[in-house]
Amino acid sequence: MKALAGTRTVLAPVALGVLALALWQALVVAFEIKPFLVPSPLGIGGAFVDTADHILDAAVQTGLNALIGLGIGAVTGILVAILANALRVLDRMLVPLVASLAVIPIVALAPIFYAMFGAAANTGRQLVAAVAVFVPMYLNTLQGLRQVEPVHRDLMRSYAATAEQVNRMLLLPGAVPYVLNGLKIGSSLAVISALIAEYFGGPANGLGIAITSSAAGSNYTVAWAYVLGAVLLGTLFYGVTAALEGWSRRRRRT
Amino acid sequence: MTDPRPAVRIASVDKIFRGRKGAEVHALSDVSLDVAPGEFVSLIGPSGCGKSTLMRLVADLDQLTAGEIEVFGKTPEQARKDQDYGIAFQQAGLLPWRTVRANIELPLEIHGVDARGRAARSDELLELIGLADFADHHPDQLSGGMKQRVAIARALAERPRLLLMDEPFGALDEITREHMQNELVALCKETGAAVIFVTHSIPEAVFLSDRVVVMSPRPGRIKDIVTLDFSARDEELREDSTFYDGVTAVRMLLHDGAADGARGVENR
Amino acid sequence: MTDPRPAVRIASVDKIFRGRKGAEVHALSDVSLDVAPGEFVSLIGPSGCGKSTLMRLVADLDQLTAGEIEVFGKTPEQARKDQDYGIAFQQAGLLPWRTVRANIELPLEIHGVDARGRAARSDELLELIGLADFADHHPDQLSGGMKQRVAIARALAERPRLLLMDEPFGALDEITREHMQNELVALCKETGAAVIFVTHSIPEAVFLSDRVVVMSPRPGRIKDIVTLDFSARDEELREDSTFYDGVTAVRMLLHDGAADGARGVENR
Amino acid sequence: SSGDDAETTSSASGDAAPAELTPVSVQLQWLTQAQFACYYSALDQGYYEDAGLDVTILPGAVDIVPIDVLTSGSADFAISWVPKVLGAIEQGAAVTNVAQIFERSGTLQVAFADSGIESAADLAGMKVGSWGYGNEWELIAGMQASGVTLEDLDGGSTVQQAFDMNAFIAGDIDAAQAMTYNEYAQVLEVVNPETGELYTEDDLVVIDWNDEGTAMLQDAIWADSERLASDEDYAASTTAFIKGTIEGCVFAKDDPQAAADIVTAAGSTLGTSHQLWMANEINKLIFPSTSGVGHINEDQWDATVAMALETVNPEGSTIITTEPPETAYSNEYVDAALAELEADGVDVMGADYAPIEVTLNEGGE
Amino acid sequence: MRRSRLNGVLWGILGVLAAVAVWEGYKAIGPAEGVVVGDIVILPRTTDIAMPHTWDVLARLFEPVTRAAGADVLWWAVLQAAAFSLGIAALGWLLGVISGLALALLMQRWVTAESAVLPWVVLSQTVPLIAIAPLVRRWGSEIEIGSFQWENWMSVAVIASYLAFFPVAVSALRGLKSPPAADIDLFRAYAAGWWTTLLRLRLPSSVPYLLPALRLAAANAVVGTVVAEVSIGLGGGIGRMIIEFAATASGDPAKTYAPILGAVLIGLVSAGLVALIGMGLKRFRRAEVTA
Ligand SMILES: Nc1ncnc2c1ncn2[C@@H]1O[C@H](COP(=O)(O)OP(=O)(O)OP(=O)(O)O)[C@@H](O)[C@H]1O
Ligand SMILES: Nc1ncnc2c1ncn2[C@@H]1O[C@H](COP(=O)(O)OP(=O)(O)OP(=O)(O)O)[C@@H](O)[C@H]1O
Ligand SMILES: [Mg+2]
Ligand SMILES: [Mg+2]
Repeated sequence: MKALAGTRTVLAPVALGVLALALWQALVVAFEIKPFLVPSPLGIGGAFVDTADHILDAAVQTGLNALIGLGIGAVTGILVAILANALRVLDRMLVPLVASLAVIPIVALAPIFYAMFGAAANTGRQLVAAVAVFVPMYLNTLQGLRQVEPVHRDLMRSYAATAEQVNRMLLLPGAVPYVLNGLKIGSSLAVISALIAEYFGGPANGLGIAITSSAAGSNYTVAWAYVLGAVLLGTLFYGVTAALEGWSRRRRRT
Repeated sequence: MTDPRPAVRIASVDKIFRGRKGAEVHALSDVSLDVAPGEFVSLIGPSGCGKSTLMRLVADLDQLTAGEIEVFGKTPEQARKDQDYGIAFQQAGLLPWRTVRANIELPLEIHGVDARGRAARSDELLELIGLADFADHHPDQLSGGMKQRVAIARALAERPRLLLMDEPFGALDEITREHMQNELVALCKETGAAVIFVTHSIPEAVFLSDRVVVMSPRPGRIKDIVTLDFSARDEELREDSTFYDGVTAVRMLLHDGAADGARGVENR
Repeated sequence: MTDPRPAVRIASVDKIFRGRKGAEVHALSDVSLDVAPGEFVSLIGPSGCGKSTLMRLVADLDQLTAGEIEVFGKTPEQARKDQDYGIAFQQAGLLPWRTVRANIELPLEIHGVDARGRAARSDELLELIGLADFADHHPDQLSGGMKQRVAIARALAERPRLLLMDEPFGALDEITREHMQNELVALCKETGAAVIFVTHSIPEAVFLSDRVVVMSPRPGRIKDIVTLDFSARDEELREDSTFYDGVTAVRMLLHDGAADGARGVENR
Repeated sequence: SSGDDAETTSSASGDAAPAELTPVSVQLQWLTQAQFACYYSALDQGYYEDAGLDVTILPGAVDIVPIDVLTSGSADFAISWVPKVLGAIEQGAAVTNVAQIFERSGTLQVAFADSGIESAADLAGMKVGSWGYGNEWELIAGMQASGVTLEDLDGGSTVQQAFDMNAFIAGDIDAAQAMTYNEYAQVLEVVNPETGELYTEDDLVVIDWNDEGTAMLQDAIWADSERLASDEDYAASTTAFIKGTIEGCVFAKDDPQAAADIVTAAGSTLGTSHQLWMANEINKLIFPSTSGVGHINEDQWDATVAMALETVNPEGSTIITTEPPETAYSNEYVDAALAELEADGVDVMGADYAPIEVTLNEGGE
Repeated sequence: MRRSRLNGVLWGILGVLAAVAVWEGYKAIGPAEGVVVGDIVILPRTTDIAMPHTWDVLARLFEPVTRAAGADVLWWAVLQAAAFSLGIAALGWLLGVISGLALALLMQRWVTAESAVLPWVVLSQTVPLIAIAPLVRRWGSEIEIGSFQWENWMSVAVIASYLAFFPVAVSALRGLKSPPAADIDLFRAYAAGWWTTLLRLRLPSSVPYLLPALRLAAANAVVGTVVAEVSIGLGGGIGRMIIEFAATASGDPAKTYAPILGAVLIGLVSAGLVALIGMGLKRFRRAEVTA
């Protein structure tokens, strides 16, 4: 039964993926669609192999910014959530601000950050990613901190535990699954955000720049090879954080 | 343990819960009760009569509406801060990410006992509750009864002078329950701790207590107090007729004085 | 209700749970038991001996590994589809977004009973469980005992010929529990329903049952069956010596033949 | 901004439109602005209608590649820069440059006067801005011609420029890409904190690729090669469209203020002085014309192709690797249009063209 | 109850005021070139271009968009653009919610479908929108059925739904799987079919999971709408306004904040609308009420 489930979790998505790609390839071939309209999967694969070096370079640039943004966003998200959990007033004051932050599109946010932090540096990209991560991080952590069972709260109160002790021994450990879920959601957002922020400033390197400059020359096969690079990078981020979540869940046996 | 003051002094306490839409629940009305040091007092009564509420007031987990409570001559708040009591709830309330040992050590850790001291104490307690082999297990690997025992050990960890226990044996099966009752008796004798004990089981209350406080609901008040004066609490007592007399006395009070058919619907 | 076939026929049933990493739990081993129409059978035994599992097999909520089960001469699956039984779990399992009344009416609604019919039936049942005043409350406004009563009413809603009840009275206090026991007795007499009843309480099993099935764990098997032949199940019976004899008989079986050291814990 | 359908401005001014007008659409490469004054003026002044066309102008956007819109059949004509299209042609797009509306390049590299930058050679060691999106080729070609590689730049690559000039003004970029008609003006619309007045042209130095010899052909009208060959009506419409457009250009030359107002009325929210500046600068890219507006000069075309074959992008590849096919440009249609216009007495050369003086206001207001 | 909601609004306003105070406070004391450590600016520059005064931004709203005769006052232009984008975002949200729910149902119904589809659902969100937007527009333009003609705004709505469906699909799946095993057993004991179980058990119990997802989907739909407007060039909305106004970012920095305020407004309005839905579904959230 376990083996069956195992094959299913691996085989089923792969089968679906292969099927979709085959269909795509068949359509491109059957209707003789030109690569500058819709590139074929095989063409993209070929271009991916040919430009692997450049894709890797670009992915490292974008990935680094995403990683730094993920770090900044995660840490601030958790810290602010702890504060907001402790101070109801702060929590309520932050409601409209966080809701706003969640809807400010990157096209608007990135230029502001570049103006604030310099357009030749990567800071703006990292901050755009950080903001994208902050929102799910903050909301998830806050929800996690609030999932305390009343009996645990009573218990800590009966021990006259300090606020710091309650946070360290009860609230934070309890919130770990929520924090990790937030991190998981934030991870692929960080990649996408860092990538899109590349259009509005910073050094002309990275996956986003490469995608547009290839697309602008109608070289869609190469553009999609970079898109594939972006997908793989996003999947890597997601996979690592999802594995982290799974590992912690197993460790906690919940 | 020859404190002249009562361990707990409850004087004319009222507790009213104010719910949404102005709905009020009069949970406790004019409740007065003194618990002497080393005394074992059980609270018994139908569901919703305010047993848990009373215990929570003593533990400073809720605020009273009127009246006064003193714990070792101090306010409940001061007593809580001074860690004068240990508490065990009906739900075990173990932290799932801590091992059995770490759960037992939690209060010691919070109050700054060093690692050596903690380990020594938790070894003792694990022995007491018969879970020495499970020290490194996590709560989810324990049965309901085992969890409950861990929670009891945790309540005892700091050798409190006052133990507050809210239906701690509810989840145990019969044999384990008897064992834990015997252990509790031994422990109280040894440490001289006063106990306030909430239970639904009449025989349990009678077996354990110096006094059984019978409560009635709506609003919660003390209906009567049955004083029991057993010379020893051991297995023989469970067969003794004085024990059965105590059980009958409490049961009659609970059933509204009528020993027969009046075991009516309880309209909580 | 003069069906010649047994209500439930359990023949040499085995149930093995295959866990992760190939670990196996032999939950039931060679269990055989017939329940006659209108008969009240209790299952009792230590935690983990397979009581719930056996009941779930009868209800077609799990698949047996070996052996055979028939419910009114049909397969459990057919019996489930024909709605031949009503079931109540230990956890009340009420839907939180439905009122008390709507929860009771749930099975009727699923089986297409019209609104008038549903209302009439739920009125009766609300009366029976003494919660008429709470018809429009939601589960979170009820105490644990009240929830359990609603779950029982729900199991009775369709007047099933077979009732499966898994520790339905666990969360009730003594008085309510006795009341519900009396009601259940009356109900079975009235409808002639067969009952399979899981409980941890020996007096409860003895008071209610025609036969008490004592089980032992690892693997779960039937250790022995105590047949009780009371003329009437009323308040007098609770004080009667034949009742205490029954209790003692079951207790001895449970405590592995040792009669001592196990009394006075629970006499409900 | 204007209503929902502002981007599809149609000349079919209600019931007056005669039934025989041929509907055609043209895909611009950016938002509605005076860069496209020729087309909007022609539409507004009824030149397209006179030529028998019902023209729909489709404004562009960030991720819209006009040539793709053309080849996918969603537009009949597209406006795009030659080097960008050369890449697409090599990828298989069958399109033809039928009229080279801009004879000159409008792309500058702008620096502050005190930066020490005077020519492309000085860009080495500097932070150099670029938009990408295929707009970077002249810059790269110019640097390459002066022996400056991308690695020589501060940071080892160009700096990505946004739609604004903040990065340049804040000093994050030493030399920023700017179109004469847009970004250059944006700088001149900002208050210089040192003087309290707007920046002046004296505060800036520009590298003009026309002067450096690496200018490439910019805004041209592109048509579908296969349809040109097979569809006579389409070929006729092409000539008609070019004709109307050139008339629009002439109108804008003669009355830049009116042209600017037409564009604003078509839904542009650029400031009024900025819009006028743009209209005026556009005229300078068209007039005076060497061989009639729209006519593709072979030397310019060849120069652009030559650079496209040589200019190496950051990924190490050139725009194109082989010469474009014959069909890549054709003067057939534009010459026909020019002939008709000259017959009508329209001055398609603008030999005596003189630009106007435009005063920019803060923020382009 | 009403009072506490009012309180919430007041505190929210206070929060915005506090943010404004922090902004202006830092602008007053922070160095113009920002706080620089090494090469990196770690605290922002305080020039008017980088951080315009909040009151300048507000005042700008009450001036005309341009000096052109008959130009609208800025706030009105922003409001119109916001309403336009909100309409598209709402459609995108609806499409996203429907497809997200449909996917969740599919995955709940067949375990194999879940293992096959879920990874791709996750993967779909790692594809940058700029890669998809032009494709959607191009493929959309191929669609022409009778008098129906694909319009650009439909492409924008589709792209918005691409971002919106994700949280719905994932959370709805979790919600549909959330009923305790005992409840599932109960319905099985009633011999209730898949539909009955879905309608009476799974859907009601997924409400607490669904509501935050709907809110997230709304935020995503707004972002998707604006980005798609920019990407494929739909006029009339906030997205177009953002790039149009970017031209004046240096000369008239306050003006560039106006469409951002517009986006925030849409976000808050859509969050409010979802909250209304939440109130309508209140009875399914009883279990959520915590002590
Ligand atoms: N937080 C609260 N808010 C409102 N009412 C409450 C609250 N806690 C308890 N009550 C009410 O106070 C009364 C007493 O409750 P309490 O929990 O003390 O009963 P109890 O005697 O412990 O019952 P049980 O045997 O079921 O545990 C009940 O009517 C209950 O509904
Ligand atoms: N789904 C399952 N998977 C694996 N093992 C199971 C499963 N359900 C029950 N078991 C095992 O089967 C045995 C019998 O369990 P069951 O729930 O029937 O016990 P029980 O007699 O009802 O106990 P209790 O009195 O605690 O309810 C136990 O050892 C249990 O661990
Ligand atoms: Mg209680
Ligand atoms: Mg069980």
